[in-house]
Amino acid sequence: MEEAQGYVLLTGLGLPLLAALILLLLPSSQKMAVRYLSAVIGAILLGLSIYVFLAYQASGNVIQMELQWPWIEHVGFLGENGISLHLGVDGISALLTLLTGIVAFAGTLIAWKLEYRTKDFFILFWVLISGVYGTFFALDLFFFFFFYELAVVPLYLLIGIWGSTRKEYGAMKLTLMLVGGSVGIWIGIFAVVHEAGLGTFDLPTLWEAGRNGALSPEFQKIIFPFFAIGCGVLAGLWPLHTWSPDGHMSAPTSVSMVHAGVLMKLGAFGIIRLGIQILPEGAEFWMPALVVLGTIGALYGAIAALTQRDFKLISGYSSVSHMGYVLIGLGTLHAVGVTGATLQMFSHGVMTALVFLLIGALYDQAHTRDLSDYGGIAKVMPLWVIAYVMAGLANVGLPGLSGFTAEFHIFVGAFHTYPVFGGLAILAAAIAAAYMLRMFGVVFFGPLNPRWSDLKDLSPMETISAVLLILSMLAMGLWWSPFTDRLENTILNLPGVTS
Amino acid sequence: MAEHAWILAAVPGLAFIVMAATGRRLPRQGDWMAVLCATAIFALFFAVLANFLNLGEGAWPILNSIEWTAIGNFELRMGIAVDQITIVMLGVITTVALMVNIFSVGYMKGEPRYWWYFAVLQLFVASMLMLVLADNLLLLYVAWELVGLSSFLLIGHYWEKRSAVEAAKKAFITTRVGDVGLLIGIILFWDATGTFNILEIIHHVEEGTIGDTRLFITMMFILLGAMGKSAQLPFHVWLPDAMEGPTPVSALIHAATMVVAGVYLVARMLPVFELAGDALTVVMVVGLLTALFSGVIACVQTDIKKVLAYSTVSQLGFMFVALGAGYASAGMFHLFTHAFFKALLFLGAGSVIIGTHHHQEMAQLGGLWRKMPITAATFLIGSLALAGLFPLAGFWSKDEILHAVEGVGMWPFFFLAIAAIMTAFYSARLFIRTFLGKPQDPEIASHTKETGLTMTLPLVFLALMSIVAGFFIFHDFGSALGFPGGFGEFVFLHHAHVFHVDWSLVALSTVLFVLGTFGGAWLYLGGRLDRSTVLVEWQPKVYDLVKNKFYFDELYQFFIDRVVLGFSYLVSWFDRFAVNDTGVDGSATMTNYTGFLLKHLQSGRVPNYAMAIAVGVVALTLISLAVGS
Amino acid sequence: MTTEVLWWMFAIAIVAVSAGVVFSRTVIHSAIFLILSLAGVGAMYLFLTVSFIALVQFLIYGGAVTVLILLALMLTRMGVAGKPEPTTGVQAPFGALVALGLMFTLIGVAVSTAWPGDLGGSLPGVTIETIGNEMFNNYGAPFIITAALLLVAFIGAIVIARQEDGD
Amino acid sequence: MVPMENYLVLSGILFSLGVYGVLARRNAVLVLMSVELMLNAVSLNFVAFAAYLDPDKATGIIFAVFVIAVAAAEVGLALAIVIRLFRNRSTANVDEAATMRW
Repeated sequence: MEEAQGYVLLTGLGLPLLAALILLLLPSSQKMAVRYLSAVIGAILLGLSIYVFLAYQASGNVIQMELQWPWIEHVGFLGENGISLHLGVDGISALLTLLTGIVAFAGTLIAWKLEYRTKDFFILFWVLISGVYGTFFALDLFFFFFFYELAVVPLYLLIGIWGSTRKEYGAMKLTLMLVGGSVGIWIGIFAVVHEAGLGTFDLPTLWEAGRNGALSPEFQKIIFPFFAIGCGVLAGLWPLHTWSPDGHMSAPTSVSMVHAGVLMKLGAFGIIRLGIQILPEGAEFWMPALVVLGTIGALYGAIAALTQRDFKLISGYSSVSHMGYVLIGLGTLHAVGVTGATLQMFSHGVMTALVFLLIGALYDQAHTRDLSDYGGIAKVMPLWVIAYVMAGLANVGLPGLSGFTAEFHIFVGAFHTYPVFGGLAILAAAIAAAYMLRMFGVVFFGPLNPRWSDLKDLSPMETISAVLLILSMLAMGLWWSPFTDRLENTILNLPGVTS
Repeated sequence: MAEHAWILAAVPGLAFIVMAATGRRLPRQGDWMAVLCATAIFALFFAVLANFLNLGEGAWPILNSIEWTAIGNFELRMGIAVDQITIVMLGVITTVALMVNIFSVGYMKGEPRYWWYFAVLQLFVASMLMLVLADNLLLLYVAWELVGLSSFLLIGHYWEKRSAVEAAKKAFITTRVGDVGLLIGIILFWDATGTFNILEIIHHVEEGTIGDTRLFITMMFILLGAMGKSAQLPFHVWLPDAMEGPTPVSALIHAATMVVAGVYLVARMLPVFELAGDALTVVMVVGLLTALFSGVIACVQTDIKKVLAYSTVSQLGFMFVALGAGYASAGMFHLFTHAFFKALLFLGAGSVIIGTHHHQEMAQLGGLWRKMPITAATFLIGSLALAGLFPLAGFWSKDEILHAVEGVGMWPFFFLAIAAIMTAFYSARLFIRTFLGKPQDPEIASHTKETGLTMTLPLVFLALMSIVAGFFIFHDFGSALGFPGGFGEFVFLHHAHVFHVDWSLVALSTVLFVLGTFGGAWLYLGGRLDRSTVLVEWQPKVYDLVKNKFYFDELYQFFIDRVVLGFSYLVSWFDRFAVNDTGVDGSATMTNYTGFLLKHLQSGRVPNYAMAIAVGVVALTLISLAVGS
Repeated sequence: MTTEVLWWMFAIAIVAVSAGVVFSRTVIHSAIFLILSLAGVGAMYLFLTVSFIALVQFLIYGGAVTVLILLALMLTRMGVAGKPEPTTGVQAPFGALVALGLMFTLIGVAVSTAWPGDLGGSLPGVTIETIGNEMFNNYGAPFIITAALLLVAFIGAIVIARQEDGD
Repeated sequence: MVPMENYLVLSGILFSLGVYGVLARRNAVLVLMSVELMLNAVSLNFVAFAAYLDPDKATGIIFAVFVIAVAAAEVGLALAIVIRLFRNRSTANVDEAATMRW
């Protein structure tokens, strides 16, 4: 059974690659075939992700569905046991796998109406998705990094070719900053493998090394920033967040969705996988700094969003703010706080994906993202407005939607360890209400600007995606114990996490 | 039944889902479903009440909870607790909700999004019931936010109107500031006691688990939440603006139920407030200031609904004062009676608005009693109850509060008496200018006619309640209905007390009532404004100050525009220019420029490269020699 | 004794003609000096009693390579003297400096290193036969690779130097 | 007998002369000839080391053979390039062929 489940994971990262390969062979004029194939793959991956999430036993081992194939052994500096394709999920990655499935499927449907170089788009898209799955599944440092990069690099082309506003700038900045972060991670990886002296890249082995003192505290303190900053760039760590507003502004809709929805989580996930799990002592030493930066990010993003005039900039800054919460939650090193951070990753993922979906749907028709151009569009786009209000309320942290569940746990954790920062973080949530409602008021309500009287509401594809995302938000908001149950064991077993 | 009181909240919750999903396509857009649902919970309430009373005092509070989640030792249980306070709240909510639902059928006829209005109304009722049933602070907070959301949606029901959108936004954000405090308070409690359960928290506090300073700070945060929701100074600004919503909504949410959630919360946590140093004094001061300030403002408002709104704020202040004096029963009793007569007044105002085809400025009305006799009569009962005429509902509850404050000291009593006079004054003014005298605008008067049965029936019922609700204070009245006795013997903090009429207080109250009412009558009776005009011209600056609501709105506007948004612009600027253009783009530019400089080394001439190699070889050789030796 | 004198004469001659290669103003002269220099080094191999290498040196270097160079000179018409342009580039003085530095370094290292024992300076045991054995037994792979390299180089040379239609 | 250092010094001088030629001369063919000088110096070194330090083995000799072979290949290719250069740009001066730059 365990073995068979391991193959499920392998399928998860292999199927998108296979899809890319098949697409490569299709003639690019066959746009409908490309779309249907992609939709089918997306649906299969969604099913697979749901399976992984549901099949993860809350009461079982921390790591489940393991699969290990040796790859490079006894090779010089790579060491005795070297690199192996070691896959498996713990509670955190099971939840994020579910997120990936949902967002990727929604993104596929959204890209349905893409006309320009459809085939190329989907090839890159699937490569990216494969990278995401791979990162979540990998239990080997080398493959972790490999898939991490595989997820980051296609972004450059996806934004550069299919983007809009200042796309070259956005794509270049984003890629350079992320790759810059990767350099830090890479250095850290080699330092850890060398220092541990076990001749292996296997993550569980290295986690053990981090716990039992094979990696000295001094070493951990030095190396932790490499991981934290390297992954932090992708997670929108202040002040390395500026790729986020610009990147989101220029990215095409479905890329924005996947990027803000899933990719930013890779960063936070990396901090857990590499930072907290390999270097518990370093994590403990540096966590106050992470909390401070997270709090600054949360407040800073919220305050900056107050006066933005562009939809996507608001969402970009609000992402900075919300990822700030994730960092605060991780920084507490308290079981509830870390749980909250993980829930927030999921919550922010579906919520932002929904927001970008909706912005895209509007922008495709109206070709402006300036708030003040709009007014009263609830009249012509009721579904759109309802969906946006749901997303916005989740953003604000309204109970009943996922945002509250996540933020509440983070606040509880933060108050336990850093009360002042907890208070500031809650303040940021109040500011979120201000910028969200301001946008609602200006754009959705008030008298209808006659210029927009012929806007069309969501298309069927968009509606399906939106409903899927809203259901996810509601599920976590209303009944969150399926989520927390799966996380509990994993998080209590993280080194350094108190409860 | 009482342990399954959650059904009360579940029924309207379900109704909301059904109506939101299918409402538009239902016959009559589903208003019958709303009324049916309201009737059902009204009936269910009595089942709960009967069961509750049957079980007897020993079984109270009735608890029922399930495990929600657990992370390590962080356990979360969700459940309900039904005790006396809850029963009072349930009674108020279900009764007023039924009346408002019926009234709305008439009031909202032909309005846009009719079905949506009723759907959200059910959502509100569901979350309000959940709020009072919650046995833990977390569930309470969830419901607290949901009632805020419903309030937001209903205030902004006419979202085509810019002012409605602004009002909705203001209400949500202002209360949200308070909610932040509440959430902080809740989490601080968890941190100190490891539980969200209200009873357990009270237990912990009584055992002294939490240090004094810490407890005081926590309670201040909790109070912040209560002040936001109950529109206490300085958070009161959102409530008058909330009158942009449909009038039945104002009656239900912004007079009878949601705004008293703060009072409910303080009453619920009163044992903790008592132990938290000077927390109760703070509650009382807040209540007094609110009662006075908003009472004064209510005296000069000219919009019917605005007068009622400020009156509501003022009355909420009264309740806070009672709680601040430590009398849960007085506060809750005023909440109870106020809910009926204020709902009556708001619905009466709604009836006026419909009858006059959307006019609500007192300057345009007058002499309506001829055209709308039922509305006028019920409105009169409501006004008198509010003003405190013996023996209407408002009289008894206000008396209780005065009685409670008596023990605290001279000054609070004095200020409260002034507030009571003002209450009588603006009630008289409101009624006289709206219903008596000559019609100010014949055009409007000619169109005015009495409203239909769906609207007058709730008025009559509520008028009845406004008369009898006060009698619940009597021991015999209560026990006749099956309660252990009067209100004071049912809802109390430490000791039940049997109510005895204090005739000297009755006399004083009556004096206050007469002073206020006659002041109002003297100024306005007979449709004359010359006396009040003289008064205005005598002190124009004071009048301006009051008329402009002590410039609270302007102050906040200034703060938001200049400080908050200014700061936001600063941060955005910093983000663009300092972080992005200087930090990120700057490093890119530096790299670029360095490359620009270094590219000249790349001459393209082979000898130069050869030279570099040769120099390198020589240098490396020399270095290795130097190092080696 | 005689050998030593002879050796010194050759050494001085080699240095002189090599200097001629790099310093002479006419390319043809340089080429001729190069032939002499190569031949001198071949003689040095004879001093070291490795006649095989000396032979190879005479044949391949002195013969084939120099012929190739002369051929190239003729093809590029650089043998035709008379153009009054500078024969050294702008960096010649620095080049001289670096070369001088390199020379002193190399000589210094050669002189100052304590070489392990002097075994006579001849290779009596190494005959053409042993070279052949070594070459095909122990150095088979490099030999084959070198062969391939030569082949590729010649084909490449042909491709590069070929007169194309467009030219 | 001549001591080994003599050979080493001689090859050092030859090598340095070659370096000077490569660095200073403009004519491509001359640069090539200088390279030949350097290669020669190197193989002389190999053979000298072989003769003085390990006379029983042919390793040094083999190296010299390879050096000569590679030199032959190199000359062939380089001259082809020179011819090509001359044909395209009517010059064989290395410092005038400077298009491979920014």
